[in-house]
Amino acid sequence: MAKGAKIALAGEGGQGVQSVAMIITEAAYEDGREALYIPNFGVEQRGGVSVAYVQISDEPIGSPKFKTADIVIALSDRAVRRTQRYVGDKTIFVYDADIEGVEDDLPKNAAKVLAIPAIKVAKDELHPRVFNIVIMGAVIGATGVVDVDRAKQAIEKKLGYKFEKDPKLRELNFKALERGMELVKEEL
Amino acid sequence: MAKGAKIALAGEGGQGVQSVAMIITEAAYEDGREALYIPNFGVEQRGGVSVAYVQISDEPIGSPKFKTADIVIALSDRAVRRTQRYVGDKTIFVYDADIEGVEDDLPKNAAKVLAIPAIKVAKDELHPRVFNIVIMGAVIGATGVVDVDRAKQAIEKKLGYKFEKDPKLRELNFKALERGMELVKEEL
Amino acid sequence: MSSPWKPVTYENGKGIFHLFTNLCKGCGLCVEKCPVNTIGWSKKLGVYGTPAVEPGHGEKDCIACGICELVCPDCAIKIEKVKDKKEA
Amino acid sequence: MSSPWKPVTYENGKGIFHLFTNLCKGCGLCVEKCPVNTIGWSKKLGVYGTPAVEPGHGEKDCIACGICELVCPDCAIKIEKVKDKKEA
Amino acid sequence: MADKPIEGEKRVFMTGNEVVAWAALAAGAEIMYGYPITPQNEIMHYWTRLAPKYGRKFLQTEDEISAGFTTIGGVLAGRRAFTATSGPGNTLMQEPMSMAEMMRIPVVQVVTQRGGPSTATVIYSQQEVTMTCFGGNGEGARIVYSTSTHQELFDYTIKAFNTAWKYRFPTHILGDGYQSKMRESLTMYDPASRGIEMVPTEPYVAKGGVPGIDRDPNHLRNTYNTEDELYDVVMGIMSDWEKYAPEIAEYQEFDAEDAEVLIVAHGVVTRAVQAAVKELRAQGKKVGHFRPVTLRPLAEEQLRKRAENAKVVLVVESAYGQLCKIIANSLYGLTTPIKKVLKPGVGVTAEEVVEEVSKLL
Amino acid sequence: MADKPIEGEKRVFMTGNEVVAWAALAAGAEIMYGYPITPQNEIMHYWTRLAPKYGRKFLQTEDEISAGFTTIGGVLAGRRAFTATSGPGNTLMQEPMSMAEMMRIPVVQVVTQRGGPSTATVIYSQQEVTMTCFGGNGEGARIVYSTSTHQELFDYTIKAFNTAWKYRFPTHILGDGYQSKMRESLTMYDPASRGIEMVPTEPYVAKGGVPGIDRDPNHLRNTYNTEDELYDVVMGIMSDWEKYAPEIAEYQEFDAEDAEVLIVAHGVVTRAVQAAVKELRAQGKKVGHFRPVTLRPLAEEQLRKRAENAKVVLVVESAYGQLCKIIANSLYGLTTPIKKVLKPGVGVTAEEVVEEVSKLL
Amino acid sequence: MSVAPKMPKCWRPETKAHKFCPGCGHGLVLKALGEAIDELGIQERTVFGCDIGCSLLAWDFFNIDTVQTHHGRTTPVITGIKRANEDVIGIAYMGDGGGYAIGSQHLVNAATRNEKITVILVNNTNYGMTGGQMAPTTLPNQKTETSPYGRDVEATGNPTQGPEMVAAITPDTAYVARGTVANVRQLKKFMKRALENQISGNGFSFVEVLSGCPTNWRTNAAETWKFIEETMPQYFKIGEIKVPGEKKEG
Amino acid sequence: MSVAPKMPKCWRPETKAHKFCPGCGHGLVLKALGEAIDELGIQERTVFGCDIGCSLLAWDFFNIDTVQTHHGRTTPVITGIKRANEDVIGIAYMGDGGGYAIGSQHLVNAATRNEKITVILVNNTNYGMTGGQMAPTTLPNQKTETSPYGRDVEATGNPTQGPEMVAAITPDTAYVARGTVANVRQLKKFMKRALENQISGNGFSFVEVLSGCPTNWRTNAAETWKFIEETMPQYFKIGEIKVPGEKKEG
Ligand SMILES: Cc1ncc(C[n+]2csc(CCOP(=O)(O)OP(=O)(O)O)c2C)c(N)n1
Ligand SMILES: Cc1ncc(C[n+]2csc(CCOP(=O)(O)OP(=O)(O)O)c2C)c(N)n1
Ligand code: SF4
Ligand code: SF4
Ligand code: SF4
Ligand code: SF4
Ligand code: SF4
Ligand code: SF4
Ligand SMILES: [Mg+2]
Ligand SMILES: [Mg+2]
Repeated sequence: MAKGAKIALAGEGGQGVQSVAMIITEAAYEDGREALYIPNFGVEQRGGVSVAYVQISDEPIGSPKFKTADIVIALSDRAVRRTQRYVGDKTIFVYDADIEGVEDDLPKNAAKVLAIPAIKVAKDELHPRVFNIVIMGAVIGATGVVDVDRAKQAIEKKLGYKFEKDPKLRELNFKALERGMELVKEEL
Repeated sequence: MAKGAKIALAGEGGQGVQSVAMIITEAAYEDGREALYIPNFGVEQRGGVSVAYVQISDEPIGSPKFKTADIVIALSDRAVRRTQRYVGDKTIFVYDADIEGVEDDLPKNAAKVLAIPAIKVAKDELHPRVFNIVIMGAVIGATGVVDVDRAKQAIEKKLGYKFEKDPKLRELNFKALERGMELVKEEL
Repeated sequence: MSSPWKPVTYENGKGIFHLFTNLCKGCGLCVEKCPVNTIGWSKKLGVYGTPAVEPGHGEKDCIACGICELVCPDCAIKIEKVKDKKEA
Repeated sequence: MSSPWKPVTYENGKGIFHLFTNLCKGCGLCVEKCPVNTIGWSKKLGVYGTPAVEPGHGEKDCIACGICELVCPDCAIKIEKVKDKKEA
Repeated sequence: MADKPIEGEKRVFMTGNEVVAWAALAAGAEIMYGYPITPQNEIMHYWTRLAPKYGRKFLQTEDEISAGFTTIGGVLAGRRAFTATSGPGNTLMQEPMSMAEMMRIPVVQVVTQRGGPSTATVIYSQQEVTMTCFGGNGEGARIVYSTSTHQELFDYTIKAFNTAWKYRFPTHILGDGYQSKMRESLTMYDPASRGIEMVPTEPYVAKGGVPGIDRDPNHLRNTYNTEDELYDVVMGIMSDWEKYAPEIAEYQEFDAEDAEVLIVAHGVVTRAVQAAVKELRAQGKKVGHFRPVTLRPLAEEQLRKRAENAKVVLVVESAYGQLCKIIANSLYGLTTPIKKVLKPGVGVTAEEVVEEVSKLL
Repeated sequence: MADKPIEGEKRVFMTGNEVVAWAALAAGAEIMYGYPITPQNEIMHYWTRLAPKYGRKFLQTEDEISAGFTTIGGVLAGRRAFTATSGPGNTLMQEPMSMAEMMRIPVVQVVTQRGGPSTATVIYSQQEVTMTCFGGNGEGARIVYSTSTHQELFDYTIKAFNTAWKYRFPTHILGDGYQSKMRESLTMYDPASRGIEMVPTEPYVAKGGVPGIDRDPNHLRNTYNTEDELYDVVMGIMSDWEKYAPEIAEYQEFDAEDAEVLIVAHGVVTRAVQAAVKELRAQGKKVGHFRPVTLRPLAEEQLRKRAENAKVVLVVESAYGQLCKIIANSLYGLTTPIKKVLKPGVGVTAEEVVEEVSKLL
Repeated sequence: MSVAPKMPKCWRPETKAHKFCPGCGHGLVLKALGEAIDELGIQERTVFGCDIGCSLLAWDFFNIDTVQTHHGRTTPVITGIKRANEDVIGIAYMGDGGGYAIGSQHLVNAATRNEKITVILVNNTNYGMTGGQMAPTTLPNQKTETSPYGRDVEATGNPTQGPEMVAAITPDTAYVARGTVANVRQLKKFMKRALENQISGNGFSFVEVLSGCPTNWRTNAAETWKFIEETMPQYFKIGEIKVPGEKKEG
Repeated sequence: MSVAPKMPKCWRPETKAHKFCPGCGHGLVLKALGEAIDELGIQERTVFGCDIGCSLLAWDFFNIDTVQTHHGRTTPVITGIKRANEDVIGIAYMGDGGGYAIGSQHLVNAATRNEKITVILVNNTNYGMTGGQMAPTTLPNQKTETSPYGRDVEATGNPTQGPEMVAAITPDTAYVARGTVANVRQLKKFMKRALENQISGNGFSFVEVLSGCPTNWRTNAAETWKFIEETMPQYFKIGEIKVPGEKKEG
């Protein structure tokens, strides 16, 4: 995939998709690229699916939302259903392999549909709390929209104050990022 | 003057121009004619000049207000000044002969400018309270827009309840009406 | 700056009653409040062409108490006490 | 009409604790209010994918007082007293 | 309690505000909600005097926002409910009117235009056209009758209740201070005596039966959670709007067919224009007049036909181009030049119209 | 207390609401008055955090009516004062805005459009165009900048204070929920560092000196007693308006010169249109774009020139024809057909625009 | 030397006779206010705001910078000015309709926020400017244009007790009183105290004034006085209701 | 037979789990209200109105005809319905922002007019729906999104005492109380009494409820309870404030 991308990231409230979007776009911005990120919002968000729309490009970015994403990442059953509308025939659709009961809801028209074991990897290999960083890795792996080092800098900027207290956390996060990238590359 | 007329009646708050307009238009209405009456109004009316715009015609009446009146009747110095704008070269301008200090303010462009001693006649011959009926007579005399008998019926309708108590009042009012008609006819 | 309002002035020894016709609206509030009932309707007309007021209509004379001045919403009355006389 | 919510049921002799996972939002209000501190986080997930609650986490057993039912803003808990036993 | 406010027909001479009160009574309006404002006040004055005699109700609210929302409440309860306001009160009422527009609540609002912007004058203007047709954060799914005579005030006030309840769009009688305050004659009547059937009303809430058992509850909302939900709702409203617009639109023509100068004017200004056209025709001049009765929807096709054949369209209004915008927008594509006589806040007389037309010929 | 909020230039990545707060600080705005509403809230959130650091003030009022009237008060006191709102809040603010229009009070109002009519959605739309330009019982003597990027949000928020105080018309930044909530990059700067001089402010009341002795008192009113008085006032305002409109109007063109399809769009929609034009030009299609930056006044002459030469004008907007009415009205007399893509309450993407244009070619 | 009327110094002579009706209480209220301003020496710093309602007729009344605004909106306009320039002494002058009906959210919230402004509200038991409709303060059974058969308290409630409400929602630093045009000297004292409370930065101040509207009441002078002095006080208690750190005058 | 949750009968099961946040007090308020409606047997006659604010999330909450309206406008909508159909039991459900700020003119005037409706106002000391701004009820020094350094009472006033204000302006036939979600049984009693006051045609009824907003308070369950049970009552007194013809429960 090229250096620009339209990404729809969707999950449950607690899964941290908005902070993933935030870190990725900040990384791209720091990289001197055009980046645009807009969350969904509405009056009934409590418990609703949280969607982050991210665009990164070398050119000025058009509409903040888009019809069809280059990559969709869905982290819950409801997110799988909600994000179908952003799938076109060039879209890579990524979902977590642990999500149950969505077999019939997976998009039929996507370029690729990938199941990655992000929840499992985070839980078993790393720590459940870095689940969203694994996802961030997956996004970067799938799109190449930001450089890994930039991504690490952005994580550092966001979580640096925590890393100072517990340097092991840094390692854990960076590991998560890399594992995420690997997960998706294995599948691509 | 024809059977239709545009009349601007102006005076001080207590002089009763609105009730004159009311009775005349009701008389015309009862006569089966087209009649339209609109008072002026605004936020600073207290103590302002009271103007009544009256139109009577055999045809549907256009705009409720008009640029130029067929007859203007002004009952105070301020009313003389205020009503100048309604005077055109076909306008008959009537004012009370007792008004002082308006010599320079009388319209120059009117067809006729008549001073009638309405206040004096009402005070000396009749009763100050029927001053407005004298004026009503003057309007009818000048325009012929309503039949005298109709006018009397209209007065009867409006003041009948008073006349019942004191039949002399009826006579006084009808007298006032006739005197008003005479006053203006003398001048015309 | 001289006042644009010329008073009509009434004097009775105890006080001077100034009435500014261009301010008096003839509301009658003062008439009702005069403790000696001396205020009544004048032949002079007020600002709206209705009768203004004047003292001298009651059985008693104006005592220059100033109540009429106080209650006039239009500041149409000014009362001057003629106190100097006695004091002097 | 059968209920669209299937409870997870816990019984301890004194009472029955029903937890409707599709209603429980995992807010923890019940946890704080249980007088015997028996409510804790369950492995079962609630309606928002966060842990639901269950009794049996404290030193004492549920006494079927019904407070948790009362304070749950989502009606996710139903307590049945097993009173018949003794009375019978 | 008296039976019918008006039996059969009755010729009368009264102010426009009184006419509206009688018309609402005759239409079977059951409750009025209102807040005082000049020149609307006497509608309430007459209503409060008359209503109790016919078992009708009145509530004076704390402001026009409340008057609008209580009127919505009255309609939701299934009543023929109405309100009346003007100028800054109409500005405030855009909040409830936008809700009525969104939820298709058939409120009837009488507007007696006064001078604007702001508090301006209590007298007269045609400066509430844009606001009454398109006010608030909406798309103008509203029906607006602009009256010109007391007879029309009577006729269209009655009709407004029927249009509102038939199509379920908020419906507005756009009068003005002149019409409110002037007296002229008209014939009042019991609608039934002329074969006018009042469209039945229907409650939106408290419809009877236990919701959830006997029927579904009625859950009315004006707030949506996603863009797509909203899009569907708005497009649904607007497609109904487009569908019904042609049958709702009303207009009048005066010597328009062969007019070289086509004068467009609405409301009370049409009276001056009609008189001017008569005079100009008498002078042999090919002048005609197109008068939209409904400003929203506009009788676009009919207007277009006349404007197409004219040499010039002259828009005359007591505002600074509010009617003109509607007209130019509807006539887009034609090349007939549009001239304007704009008199914000002041009346227009036949003489002035004659003078202006004479300049064009 | 910190000195200048921004020294020199600074590249940042933030939400539009944060941009507005910084821009107002940079412009020397001294006080904000506001009432919460989505999607405007974060302007206040950032302002309340930042303002005290620079000696600026804030008042949260009881509603938008109050927010608007207190803002007027702030301006009367001679301050660069502003407010921000959206949707139903903007509807309510039409009351104070009509007073500002009438009395030429240079308030600055930021509008972050959300879905309409009524409460509708808290998200996005372009459905506040008619209201922001022409709301209330007035004639639209208001200046409206419709922004499309965070950079413009910054630039025009600063500019709005200058335009307002220079011409003394209420001035509006018309943004939307997307712009409010999205993050993108921009360059913030101290206006002085770019040679932008802030137009000085001046008190309307408490001007110093004893009125009646040292100077005449300033007696400000918005209510007139006669129709003629009002007519003169309104015509005075509108003649100033007509006079300054050409120098206030701003626009942008993209491949418009030889465009056969001329797309007209404003605000955030222009982004999609610009992208679409690029793509269509790459396909060799003669498509161009005219983007009004000011919706009020409109750059009529410039638009006309382009529309005249086009084969078709395509208006694209996230509303049901609000921009289109302004455009058709301004282009009256041309015969170039106008087509519409109307998407009330939802975003428009470049793909959609490309698709729609392709249907026309 | 010619005799001049005894007008407060801050009145603007050029606009007198003022625009109020004959016998209107507004003139008395503004006399008390004008004298209070004179005595406090604050003419230069004062900004006077008036509502629409008959208070609008005071738009050119004083030699004081004045802003006339919309119905009920004087409170926020003066609040906005005061918040932007604390040196100003801000007076919001309004009627009972403007204060208790259409502007009540502003009154209640300005009072709650303890805004450092002075609100003077003229209670004439009706909507004067619009021709005499029922106001929140209309007395039980009083006839008005919208209560033509007399105010029915069962259907429309009892007269609003404004100062009592304001007192209930303001902190101890607020000043609240109800005066009457029947006692102009006392009224002036209340006005002065209200303004002093603002000058000292203490807090909100509010004076309701019982006032006459002979035009809409359709009363002659005797009846006007009777209504003000005898009838109104049956429903509205005259006196100071809240005085910061002092005992009230009842 | 399967076990069903113990929801009030008038709740609409199809829309549960409801839309409020985890731990939100609105759920408890509506439980108390639902049970009160059940016990009074008025489900069929009741019309429920909700404001925008988090109360909007109850627009499909009950098996009761419901209308969701604008911010602050629930009171006039329900008033309008009740005036048009007196058989209806009208409930206006709103937040502290909707009732005490933008809708305060409606609350004050409906109370003064003694409208025969029931207003239930959820006091969560902030504007919940819009993400936690300062409300009229925000506590001194409480941090919100628009009082990021804590509410400064000198500049913005003290928390509105709503029921006390309503009690001050209503006649003796009104019912006024303040309950709390920390005492659902008492709250239900207050709700019932409020509704009974409407059913009997007595007069206005008003219940403010102290309620939790863990989302904007950013509190966990323990902190939420603590804020509701310990902190809020320091400023807001729980109990009945006005009970027609009966003694209050304090
Ligand atoms: C928004 C709005 N609604 C209504 C009006 C009409 N209006 C003007 S003054 C007034 C009432 C004034 O009554 P009050 O405030 O008691 O003052 P008073 O005239 O009695 O002194 C009303 C309803 C208006 N100007 N603006
Ligand atoms: C006219 C208007 N102004 C502002 C808003 C935005 N708004 C929606 S809900 C809300 C605040 C809600 O607070 P509250 O009434 O306390 O209810 P809560 O959410 O706290 O339960 C605001 C300001 C709106 N919808 N309409
Ligand atoms: S109170 Fe004043 S205005 Fe009224 S009659 Fe007496 S002097 Fe004249
Ligand atoms: S000064 Fe006193 S006594 Fe003299 S007229 Fe006036 S009120 Fe009467
Ligand atoms: S109170 Fe209810 S929703 Fe909250 S955790 Fe307990 S059972 Fe779940
Ligand atoms: S019923 Fe009582 S004891 Fe049992 S879990 Fe609930 S709160 Fe605890
Ligand atoms: S209408 Fe009443 S309040 Fe207004 S000026 Fe006249 S007397 Fe005074
Ligand atoms: S934001 Fe607060 S009040 Fe609103 S639903 Fe969530 S917890 Fe409840
Ligand atoms: Mg009043
Ligand atoms: Mg709240």
